[in-house]
Amino acid sequence: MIKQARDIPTPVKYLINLALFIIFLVVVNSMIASKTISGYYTKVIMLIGINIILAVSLNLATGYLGQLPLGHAGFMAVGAYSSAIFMKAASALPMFIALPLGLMIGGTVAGIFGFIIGIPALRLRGDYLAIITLGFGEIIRVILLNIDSVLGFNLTYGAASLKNIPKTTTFLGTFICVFIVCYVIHTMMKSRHGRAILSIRENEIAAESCGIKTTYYKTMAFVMSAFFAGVAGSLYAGYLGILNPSNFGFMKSIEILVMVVLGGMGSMIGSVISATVLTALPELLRAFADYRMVAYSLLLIAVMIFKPSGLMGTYDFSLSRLLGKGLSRLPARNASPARKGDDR
Amino acid sequence: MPRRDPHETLIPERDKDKTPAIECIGLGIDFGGLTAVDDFNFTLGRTEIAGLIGPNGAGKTTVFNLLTKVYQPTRGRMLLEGRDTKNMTTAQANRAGIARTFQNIRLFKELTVLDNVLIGLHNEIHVNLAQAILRLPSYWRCERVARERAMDLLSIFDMTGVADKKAGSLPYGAQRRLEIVRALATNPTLLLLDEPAAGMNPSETSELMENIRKIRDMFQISILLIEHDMNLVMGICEGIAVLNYGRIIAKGTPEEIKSDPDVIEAYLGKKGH
Amino acid sequence: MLQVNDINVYYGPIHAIKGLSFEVRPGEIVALIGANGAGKSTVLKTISGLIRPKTGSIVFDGRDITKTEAHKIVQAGLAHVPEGRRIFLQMTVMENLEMGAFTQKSVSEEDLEAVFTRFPRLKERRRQIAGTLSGGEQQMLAMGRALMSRPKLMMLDEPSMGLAPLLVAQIFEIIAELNKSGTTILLVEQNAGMALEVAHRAYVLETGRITLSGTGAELAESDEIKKAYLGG
Amino acid sequence: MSTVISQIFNGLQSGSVYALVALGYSMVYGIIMLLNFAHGDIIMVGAYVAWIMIAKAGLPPAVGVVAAVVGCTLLGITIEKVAYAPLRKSPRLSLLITAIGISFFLENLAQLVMGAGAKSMPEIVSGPGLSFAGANISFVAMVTIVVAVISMVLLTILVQRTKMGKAMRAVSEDMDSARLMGISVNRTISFTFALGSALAGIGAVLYSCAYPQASPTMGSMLGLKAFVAAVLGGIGSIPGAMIGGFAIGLLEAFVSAVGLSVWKEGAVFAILILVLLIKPTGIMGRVITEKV
Amino acid sequence: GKTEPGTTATPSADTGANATAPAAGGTIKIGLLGCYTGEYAQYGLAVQNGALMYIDKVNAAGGINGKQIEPIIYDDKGDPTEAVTAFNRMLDDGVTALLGSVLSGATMAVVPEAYAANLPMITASATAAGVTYNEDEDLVYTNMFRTCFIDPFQGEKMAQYAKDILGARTAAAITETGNDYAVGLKEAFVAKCAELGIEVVADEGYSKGDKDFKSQLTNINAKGADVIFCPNYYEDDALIVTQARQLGITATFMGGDGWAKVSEYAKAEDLEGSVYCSAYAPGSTPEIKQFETDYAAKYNGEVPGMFAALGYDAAIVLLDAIKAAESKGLETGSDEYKAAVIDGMKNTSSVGITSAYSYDEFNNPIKSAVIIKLEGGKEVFSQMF
Ligand SMILES: Nc1ncnc2c1ncn2[C@@H]1O[C@H](COP(=O)(O)OP(=O)(O)OP(=O)(O)O)[C@@H](O)[C@H]1O
Ligand SMILES: Nc1ncnc2c1ncn2[C@@H]1O[C@H](COP(=O)(O)OP(=O)(O)OP(=O)(O)O)[C@@H](O)[C@H]1O
Ligand SMILES: [Mg+2]
Ligand SMILES: [Mg+2]
Repeated sequence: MIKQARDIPTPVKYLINLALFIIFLVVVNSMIASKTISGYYTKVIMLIGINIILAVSLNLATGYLGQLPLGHAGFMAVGAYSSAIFMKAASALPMFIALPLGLMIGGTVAGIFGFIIGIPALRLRGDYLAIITLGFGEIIRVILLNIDSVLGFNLTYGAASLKNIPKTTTFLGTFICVFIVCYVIHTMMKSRHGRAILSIRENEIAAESCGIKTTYYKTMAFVMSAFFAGVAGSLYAGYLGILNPSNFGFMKSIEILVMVVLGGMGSMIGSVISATVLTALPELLRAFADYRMVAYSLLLIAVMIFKPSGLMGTYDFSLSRLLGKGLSRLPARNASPARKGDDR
Repeated sequence: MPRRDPHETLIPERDKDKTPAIECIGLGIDFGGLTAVDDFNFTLGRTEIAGLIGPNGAGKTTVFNLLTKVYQPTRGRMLLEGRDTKNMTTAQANRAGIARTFQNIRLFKELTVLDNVLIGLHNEIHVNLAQAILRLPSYWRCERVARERAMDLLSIFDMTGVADKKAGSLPYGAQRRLEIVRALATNPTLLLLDEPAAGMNPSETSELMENIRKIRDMFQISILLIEHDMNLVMGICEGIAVLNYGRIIAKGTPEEIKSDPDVIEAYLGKKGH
Repeated sequence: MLQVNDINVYYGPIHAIKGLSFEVRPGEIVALIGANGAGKSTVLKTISGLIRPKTGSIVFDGRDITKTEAHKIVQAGLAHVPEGRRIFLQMTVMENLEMGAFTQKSVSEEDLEAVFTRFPRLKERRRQIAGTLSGGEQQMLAMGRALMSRPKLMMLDEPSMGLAPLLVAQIFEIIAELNKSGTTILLVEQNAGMALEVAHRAYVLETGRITLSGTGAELAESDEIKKAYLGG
Repeated sequence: MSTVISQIFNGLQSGSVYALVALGYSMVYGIIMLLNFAHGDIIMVGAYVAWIMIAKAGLPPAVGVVAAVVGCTLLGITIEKVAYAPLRKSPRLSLLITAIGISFFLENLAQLVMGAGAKSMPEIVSGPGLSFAGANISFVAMVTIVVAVISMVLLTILVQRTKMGKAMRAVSEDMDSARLMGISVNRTISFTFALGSALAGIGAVLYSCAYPQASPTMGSMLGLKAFVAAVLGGIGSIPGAMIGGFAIGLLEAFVSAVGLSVWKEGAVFAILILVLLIKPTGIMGRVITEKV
Repeated sequence: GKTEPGTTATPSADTGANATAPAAGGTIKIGLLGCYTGEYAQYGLAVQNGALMYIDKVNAAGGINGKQIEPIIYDDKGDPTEAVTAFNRMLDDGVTALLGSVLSGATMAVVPEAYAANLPMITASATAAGVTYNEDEDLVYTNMFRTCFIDPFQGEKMAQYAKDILGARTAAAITETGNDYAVGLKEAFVAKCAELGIEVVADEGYSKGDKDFKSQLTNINAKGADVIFCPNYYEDDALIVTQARQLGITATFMGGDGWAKVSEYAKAEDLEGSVYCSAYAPGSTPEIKQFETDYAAKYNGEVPGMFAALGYDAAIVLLDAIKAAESKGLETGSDEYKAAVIDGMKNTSSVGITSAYSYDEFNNPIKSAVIIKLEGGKEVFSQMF
């Protein structure tokens, strides 16, 4: 009972997390405004944010659901293009309406594609699912490349790139999205819906036998994963201002997958950390000049050999849990530490 | 002792006036050329503990797979509490009241023991996605109730102490017990146990027997089990069906089965038990 | 024939086998019994080279095999029928048996016939994919496969698990028969009653240590054993 | 008519290279369930080895060919020993990422050492073309098809008739069980990599004959196509890889032939998807029955 | 906008050509951005080599206004995303001007940001029309210049050439569909053909990494075109020509400036008679000969191609403009200084090795195309066109 009193009550934990996050936003944002953080670092930080969303969203399908989609870049592309086309057309709308709307459109269109692709793809297993999603990803790219010349649209501009997209993505916008995406996935995973998704990864037949509608949950996780990839794509479009289908090829999907696996399958914090590291790494390696990409690939191999389960394994980290542990240790040593998973 | 007709229905007196938990009529399935189960007629009382025995490869597990809709039958019908189960999926069959364990354990190995049970409780927790994400009070309430219920269920087998352990790290026997708890969590009316005592030593087995009875009494459900351990089968089953080459060759009480010459010939062996 | 000297085995931090020593003499049936998780399977895996002991030594047929690779141990005449059967699920029954004869120059018809006479079910199902066999059929296949390598010493990990009573009796008969025809046998069993009946000698394993040993008959009479393993 | 025949041979020629490469993919996948992303890059290395021997050192083409095959074989074994063997007990995806890492590494290293531009490959074989029903079939095309088919037949015999072939199947299903059968798992895996890489070496040579250039990224697209071919045929199956390779080659030829070359990639993938939806394990893939 | 020389002139006195006092006035940082690794690295590195060669030459001669030119080199792998971060890093490093990027996509990603900072920028190889002109907003990026042709210019030129010189009636095209450069040239070519009355009988595509073009060529062969326009990069083009000849196609091949160096990749007899337009005719003038000798000496015997030459020219145009700004006595790196550099480029009278430069209203160079013909395995200057 004494232990009970020392535990941080759940709402307080949520408030602590929220407060920490807001402090982070405000501090970094003012540092950017005052140029304490230079334009270069700001760009890198924003890219990190976008990659976090991509990695975390793929982790939902790969780490939690246990599938291996290799077409994540396709969803990102669909989201990026649809939101970019909207943003270019919606220049009359005020920013506080256009921006969220653009993100929603990017996410929704990607989600719809996720649904269309997920229904057939999820009937397959393992590496066959991988290849079929890879195929869909490539088809999306080919369509984006050729649709204008065939139908006479002026939508994607094919190989000539979709240019002059309003550069609406800011640090604040990106990281609010990062927060929302992480929050939604985290809370979902800690509910019966998340457990259903995990059970499918662990053993599909057993999950069915427990009365879980596996097809529904597989599709749901897949669509959600696509939706968030679409949001990341939208942010990317507003970040770069120019889109070309060739930037959303198979290698981009692989890049995202590397982030997820390197971070540790099924570990959200792992995905966050490895998205950060892998985005920053090529920048840090600039000193190596010509040897940059060789060094990058060697590091990747080394990490996998020495830490095969990824940087974080399946460990999920919680600030408030850490705080709680710290607190409970302070006064009375005999109080047993809070049980794992108590923070839900 | 006079022999019964293998197609006769045989349910305990107390269940006679209730709808049977399950009723199979001429159920059968083929795999390619192989007829794994044929002409399977079987009725199970609402609170009966029954046994399904037979030589290896007789089709016992296949019957379970038919009942849980893992396989769709080639022939025949199956009524679950009077409802036809045609076109149901495994998940629907579960929600309609059938839960099972597996001959080769299928736990969610990387998840905790508690999570395994909570997944079993999936359809007992009524929280939609929005409530869960927004962490509305209903979410907290349902989660708490579910956790309490999960712990209650675990306590049947004295497993509350390992609730936080990874399911895959448990000893074999404990994994078998956890599968039963998980199946119970889905709130079934019919529980199917596929060789629950496999890999247990005799003293563990007798403890299991106690628990199976306890479960039936507590939840007032029917239990159908496959087992090769005759001490267990003869000890707790009220009715027994014997399967050989996919067909029921005998039905009856343990006493009747023990002395059935066909069963001795095909299954028990001369020494008997 | 087999000597295990003071071995210690770890799974990461878990100390599974603690200073274990025992021996199997030529022509014997030796049983290893013990509760769930006592470490019986671990002992067998260590002997057949699938896992390595941290310390201690294992001598088979006069040769130190502590550091020998698993496949060489098999070639030296030691067969291991692992827990959970571990047959090749995607191969047919026949192909599984052929794999069993991998150490032989060729698949001998005699050996095959011998296996089929012992397990007629396998002959019936020789073209079936092993993964679709019933549990008991798979167990038969696992034993049959091990026999194909003509082992001097055969280690069986819970061969009766999941088998029909008639077959359990049969399996133990086969074990006795195999032994008579010259194969030494190390047997791990939950079914302690049957195991002690066929075994010349037996060891009782508890949490990685041997707590009792003696002839099969002696142990079957022991009160401790009766209480803990024979259910009465 | 002559156009149709030309297109068939076009398809067969590129298809036979795909098939050779797909075989390597399939064999490695078959044994350790790894999508060996570095496989295409092994071909790239093979092409550079041939180039160095023939163009740089001025050795006769035959020496270059042998060197390429030997080089690829050694490289394949080395990669397995250094990068994949330590991960034998790790999750499959970690292995996949390592393979991707190796692929990046080889490409970037090649670029660093050999320069980013393509190297022009001197002629390795030459001979008279064939005119067949009005269609021109080049000598190189004929050599490619014939060599590929012979290699595949030899491989099939090797895998089906020898003990090593059996060992490969056993290892692919269950390594520990294979050990208990007396099979050396390490040797079997090395052998598989050696074989797959040797095929890659032959592929490299044929590829360099047909498309006489070597560049650091030449393996990635070829690898991806071959991988698709392997999956289409049913990954893990040797005849599947051949069928898949030829199917992709012919498909590409026909899609182009009907004037849809711009959509070629999309069309190939669309057909792949269709096939997988109808037969989820590929054309020759065996349905993996999971007994409940 | 134009900037008057600042009234607050820099204290630096040596506005003249005080060439023998290096480092006296510090350095002038110039960013070099491009794909120096990755699959397009050969183009990036060629541009870099060419540019560095001129920069070194200027530095060796004492720099500009006593200040050494300090190249800040960052790789973008040809990826627009990396180009933007690398560019911002250059801004942090304090570059005065930017020479880059190499590929159109990466360059177009950077230009709007450079424009916002009014940073002088010149590319040697980004040929897309959109590099200097934002058509959505009808805005010319006034800070952005280039030494290469734009895509439409080349496509149109070659169509005209096919009509006037080759007398072609029918044409076919084969292009890498994902490549903005190839597609840009092809589209201009096709449009111009329609205008000139040349029938385009086949318009084939292939994807990046493809090495087998026989199916497409079989199609073209069946349709029978007089000329085949093949505006890709030289490695692919060489394979296309080789395979076409294997199939018995005799049509004349035509290409864009991506063909430079094609002779190293295909047999002489296969290439014989093919033509392409270029900004660079190897060995055609004494200056170019000198350049080739110097280049070979500096980069262990390598033969420079068009990319290196245009990189060299871009450095000339940029450094000339910087010289002009320096001569106005402005503070190096200041906003006025940058404006002056831009101004210098806009009104340039620089003479590069490939051409003399002046710019039109879209900041595209006004220079005529060189037609190169392949004869006996050599790339021979044929005519200006
Ligand atoms: N998916 C399948 N495909 C082909 N044959 C199958 C399949 N599933 C089961 N069988 C066959 O059907 C028969 C019955 O198998 P089942 O698993 O039901 O036996 P069982 O009675 O449970 O035996 P055991 O007691 O050994 O577990 C067996 O001969 C088995 O080989
Ligand atoms: N791969 C493993 N990793 C970690 N621990 C393991 C592993 N395998 C076994 N153990 C542990 O080692 C101990 C001995 O296991 P072992 O399988 O040898 O027992 P056993 O006597 O064969 O039991 P059973 O009767 O259940 O087969 C157990 O505590 C088990 O949890
Ligand atoms: Mg069974
Ligand atoms: Mg065991």
